Amino acid sequence: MTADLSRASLEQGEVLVVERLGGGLLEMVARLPHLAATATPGSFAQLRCGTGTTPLLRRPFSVAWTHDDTCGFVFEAVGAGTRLLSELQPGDPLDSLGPLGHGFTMVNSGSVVCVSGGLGCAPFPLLINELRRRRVEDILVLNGARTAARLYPAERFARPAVPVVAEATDDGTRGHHGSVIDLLVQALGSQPSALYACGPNPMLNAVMRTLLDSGATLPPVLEASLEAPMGCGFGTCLGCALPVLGDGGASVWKLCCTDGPVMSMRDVDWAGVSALPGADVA
Amino acid sequence: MTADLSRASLEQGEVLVVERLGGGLLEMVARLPHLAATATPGSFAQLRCGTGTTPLLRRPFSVAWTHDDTCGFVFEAVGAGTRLLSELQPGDPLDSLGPLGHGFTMVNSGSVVCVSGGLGCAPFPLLINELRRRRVEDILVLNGARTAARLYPAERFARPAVPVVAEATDDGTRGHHGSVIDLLVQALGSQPSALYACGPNPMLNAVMRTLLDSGATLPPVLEASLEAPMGCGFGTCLGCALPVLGDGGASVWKLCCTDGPVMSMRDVDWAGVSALPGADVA
Amino acid sequence: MNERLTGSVDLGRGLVLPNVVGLASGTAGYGFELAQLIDLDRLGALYTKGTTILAREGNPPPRIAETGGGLLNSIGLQNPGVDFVATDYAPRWKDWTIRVIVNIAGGSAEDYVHCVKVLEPIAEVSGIELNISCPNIAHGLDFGRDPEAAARLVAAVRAVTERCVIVKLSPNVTDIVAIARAVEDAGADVVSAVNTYVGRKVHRASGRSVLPFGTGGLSGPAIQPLALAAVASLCEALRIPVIGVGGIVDAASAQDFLTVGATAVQVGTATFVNPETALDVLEGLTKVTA
Amino acid sequence: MNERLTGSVDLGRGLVLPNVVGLASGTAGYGFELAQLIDLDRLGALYTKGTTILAREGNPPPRIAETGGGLLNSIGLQNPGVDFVATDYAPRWKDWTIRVIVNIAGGSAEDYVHCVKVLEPIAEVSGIELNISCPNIAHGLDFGRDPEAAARLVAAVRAVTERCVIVKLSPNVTDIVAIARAVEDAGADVVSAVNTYVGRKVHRASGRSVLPFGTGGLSGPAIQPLALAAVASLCEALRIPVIGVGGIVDAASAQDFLTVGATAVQVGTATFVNPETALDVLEGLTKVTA
Ligand SMILES: Cc1cc2nc3c(=O)[nH]c(=O)nc-3n(C[C@H](O)[C@H](O)[C@H](O)COP(=O)(O)OP(=O)(O)OC[C@H]3O[C@@H](n4cnc5c(N)ncnc54)[C@H](O)[C@@H]3O)c2cc1C
Ligand SMILES: Cc1cc2nc3c(=O)[nH]c(=O)nc-3n(C[C@H](O)[C@H](O)[C@H](O)COP(=O)(O)OP(=O)(O)OC[C@H]3O[C@@H](n4cnc5c(N)ncnc54)[C@H](O)[C@@H]3O)c2cc1C
Ligand SMILES: Cc1cc2nc3c(=O)[nH]c(=O)nc-3n(C[C@H](O)[C@H](O)[C@H](O)COP(=O)(O)O)c2cc1C
Ligand SMILES: Cc1cc2nc3c(=O)[nH]c(=O)nc-3n(C[C@H](O)[C@H](O)[C@H](O)COP(=O)(O)O)c2cc1C
Ligand code: FES
Ligand code: FES
Repeated sequence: MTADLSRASLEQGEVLVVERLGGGLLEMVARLPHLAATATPGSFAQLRCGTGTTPLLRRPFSVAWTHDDTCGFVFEAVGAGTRLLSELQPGDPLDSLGPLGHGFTMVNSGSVVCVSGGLGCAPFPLLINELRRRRVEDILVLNGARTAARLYPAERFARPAVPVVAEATDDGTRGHHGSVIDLLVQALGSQPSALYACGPNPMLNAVMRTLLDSGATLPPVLEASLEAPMGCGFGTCLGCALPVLGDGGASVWKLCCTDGPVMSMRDVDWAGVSALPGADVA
Repeated sequence: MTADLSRASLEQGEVLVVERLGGGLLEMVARLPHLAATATPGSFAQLRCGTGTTPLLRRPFSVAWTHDDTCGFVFEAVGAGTRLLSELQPGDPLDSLGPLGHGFTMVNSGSVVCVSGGLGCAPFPLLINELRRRRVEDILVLNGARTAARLYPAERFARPAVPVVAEATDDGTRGHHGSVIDLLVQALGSQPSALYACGPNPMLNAVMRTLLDSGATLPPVLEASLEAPMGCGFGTCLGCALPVLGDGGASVWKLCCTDGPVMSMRDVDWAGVSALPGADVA
Repeated sequence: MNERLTGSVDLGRGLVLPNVVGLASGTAGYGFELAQLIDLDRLGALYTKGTTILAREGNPPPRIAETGGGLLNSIGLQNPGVDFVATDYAPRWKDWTIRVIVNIAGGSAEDYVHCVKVLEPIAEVSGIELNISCPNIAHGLDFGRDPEAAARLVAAVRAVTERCVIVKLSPNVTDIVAIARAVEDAGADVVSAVNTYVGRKVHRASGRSVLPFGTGGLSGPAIQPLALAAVASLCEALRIPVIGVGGIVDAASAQDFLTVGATAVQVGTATFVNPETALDVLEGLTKVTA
Repeated sequence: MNERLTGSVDLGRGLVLPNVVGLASGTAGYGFELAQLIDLDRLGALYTKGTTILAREGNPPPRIAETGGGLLNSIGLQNPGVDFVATDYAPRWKDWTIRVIVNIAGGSAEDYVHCVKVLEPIAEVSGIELNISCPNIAHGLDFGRDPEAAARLVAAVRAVTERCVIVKLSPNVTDIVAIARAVEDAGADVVSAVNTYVGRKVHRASGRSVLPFGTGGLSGPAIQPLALAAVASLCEALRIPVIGVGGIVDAASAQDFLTVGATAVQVGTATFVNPETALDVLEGLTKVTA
């Protein structure tokens, strides 16, 4: 089945702001009218990093939020490509291909839990904004990070009204001393109609295990945004395969860029995903 | 015979100014104390262009002049490396290896003619300054370029006192309408003790032919600064070979970076040099 | 305007490409994604993803890794199988003017012959490209590394098709000209070169290889000078046309292949970076030669 | 601190390198230029410029051309000849602690044998590296592409020297392991890989090749993933030590070779960009493993 790329388009945008949030987190605002007009929750853009041939490939980034003709991206400089992005100045051009990817399934009622680990915060502002538009008000964000400085600021998860954000830090410098996972079980009490998760693979894996172990009935919508190195971002190179459960539980491959990045956590082969090597940043 | 590299050193300098002279010519001033203290007329530095692996190699540039702990370079953006240099901002680091190369032979009396074509102007300010220090005052600069905007400004060939500069432009927009070569024969009348030339190979070739055809006795010191693509700049890669006349007139190779870049015009195999492909700028 | 560069190209047996610029196998799928992003019909040819007798799931992830100016891949020929291509994909190419050339891979001559037979009656298929050089499946390189085996394969395929047969050569050999001469004598109409170079990347955090089977195929600008050397040697030695592929990122790097004698070019990895690269190459060549 | 990475390395037959980092042949001359720029004695080994039975003027210019992340060279083995090296250069190595290994090239087995004999009595020579893979002289690749020829060459050299014999392999072959096994069986003590890859650059202004004989040897970061694949396959297949070379620019890219099993490394082209690269690599490896 061919992916629907009808909204995707190349776009030469302009960097407006690159804000340092602390802890290495950056929030970049760029004028990208097409992307801003067409991105949906969970969409990503393939951003060109630099103009040379090293790094060669574009890099995928979630559309964190849109406002008029601008888009926000939240990232950190982990390797060559993100380092180049972090050095961009206002007025610099930004080459985007997007929106791409299969996004989050929307709900129109009930309570929603968003589980964010580290830079997994990125897709949530756009998601929460859309949920609010659909009159879903009972939204709880569980936001975890290594340390306080790396917690995406609560007030940025949704504007103007800040949602309820429960924070956790590995080093206890803010909120719960430990992992977001610890906050999860309690959150399930509200019998959420949807749980959305984004973060490092080990965290996503832990979320799924915790849900199953808790014995609680799984939320009808249970989705995670996953990552894979991407060659093209539009379903052509077949390079971004991720293991999902096929018929009879055998592991088959689905494409992160078009079948995902958002996938039903029920379908993902978590053992397979956990076995993948972490991104080897250079 | 091993080249003397005792003065050459790696140095992390700092860009102070990148001045646009017009016509695409740029003059860059950088704080490079070691290079400033040790460069001699005809010396060059291997400058790193950018920090990545494309362009991979350093690029050679004549030390145009030195002042206290700063050095001047005159260049234009012709390809990937020089483009990166042209984008440098004051305060940016500049990675230099130098001084390198065999420079001009000095004279202490008589009159001197300097023949400059286009960016061939680069080595002359340092040369003229040294000649002046040696009380050589009768210095004539023949400066040619495609068009007026590309003529290196006369007052920059020597400070404070401007030398006599006769200008020629291919399009006649300033000075003699034609080539510097046309001005050469007349200049030879002064029986110069030295003639120094720097510019594109075809021009250098024409200078030599004109001298020979003129029947005038050749100046005792008759030298040109030549160019070749350089791998290392310090005599190790053997990549910068240039054809010179060996015993019996057969063509042998000498290294531009250590036997040159300044060579006696009597020794160069001008037919061989003229046959070389021009730099293929990308 | 120089017809050679931007006019149509006759590769023989009725295969005439509208222009010299094509999309390399495995970097354009079967065309359906790119058709949504660019105007495919302005290009000369689309070489499909390597297609096999049976559907293949492909290799486990990670399947790609980036290197300086290059891309390592170990896709493992994920494809829906030749029957599905013939029945479900081909009809969707019906109204396309871009020539669709199906790239075929297999483990035995019988596999290739079967695939070619299946495609023979399909009008939407304009030609066949035999991938005898895929480094990412077991035995994937045997045909590409042995002149006799390559010749036998081509002869077998030649016997069952009237279509233009392009043989995609591997650069991972001592003497690519020897392989090419063998397939030329066996009846190949065209050769395309090069496929990817065997490369490896170490996952520095773990010390293991990034790719599941250790090595993968290197493509992208890093290999352009190597591909250019291979293509130049083929153009000197062969009578049949040579299609140049490897590291093309713009009109100038494509022009290099035409300069050394290639009849047409394919743009691969660069399409991932910018889906419009092949169109830019075509436009650039038109300018260059205007 | 991990001795394997930064301690001394015993390559056999009395050749013990102070550490794993060496300067690759042809990128350090005979050491006399670099000795003025860096502290050579902190490094493990210097592999000299390829040395031949008679002095060679080398190829006509242009001899080098840059490519994306790479350098093409066609130096043509310019060198003063083995006798001059023995009489004039070797004495100047007397007080060096860096091991000087003379890289030898030739057109016939006799050439190599003669050179090795000339060097045998010279105390300052620590070992021999046989370059059977120079792409820039006529027949330069024959030995490197044919297992039998390579084995005969190594056996002939083995018969006349007690020194550690390192065989420098060409990557421009179908099966580098087959060549390596042949030289291992013929008595090679060590193999080093890789030499440069055959590449070409077009001079776009003229449409001719930049380099005088069309092609040259590609080196630099562009080839690192290819060299790494070759070295990994050698480390898996051989009993003798493998020295990794190709595209090393820093400690991490050097570590990759050690990770796949190389016993030591050589830094080549990167020394041109920064003469201190090999020292930085050594320091980096020390840190990595501290
Ligand atoms: C759908 C999607 C959305 C993403 N959204 C965001 C976001 O909003 N904010 C953010 O900070 N990061 C996000 N990432 C991760 C981001 O793409 C990587 O951090 C980035 O590619 C690293 O590039 P680099 O050159 O800096 O690192 P390098 O390690 O130098 O890149 C080397 C190679 O590894 C690949 N790679 C490295 N890390 C990752 C990774 N985690 N996921 C996929 N490929 C990787 C790169 O594509 C490249 O090919 C997203 C990833 C995906 C797949
Ligand atoms: C001793 C010496 C002194 C020089 N002094 C000056 C100077 O003061 N001002 C100035 O503007 N230029 C000078 N040049 C020329 C300058 O080095 C080239 O313009 C520069 O290398 C071009 O690099 P690029 O990346 O911009 O061009 P590219 O063409 O992209 O470089 C591609 C390759 O060609 C080589 N190359 C290209 N043009 C030349 C050239 N003319 N000479 C040698 N190699 C070349 C480069 O080194 C590189 O390897 C000098 C050259 C030499 C040898
Ligand atoms: C992700 C990917 C998949 C590929 N799949 C195939 C394939 O199925 N069949 C084939 O003949 N070549 C395949 N190739 C090789 C390309 O067609 C091309 O020969 C090679 O990538 C060199 O060109 P480039 O540098 O422009 O990418 C693939 C290349 C890439 C990058
Ligand atoms: C300019 C130059 C000259 C070389 N000369 C030789 C040589 O004489 N003998 C040899 O065995 N290898 C020679 N090589 C190959 C290098 O030793 C090394 O194998 C190759 O460059 C790959 O390493 P690198 O990428 O680190 O440069 C030469 C390489 C370069 C760039
Ligand atoms: S990134 Fe190319 S198919 Fe997903
Ligand atoms: S540039 Fe390397 S020897 Fe001259």
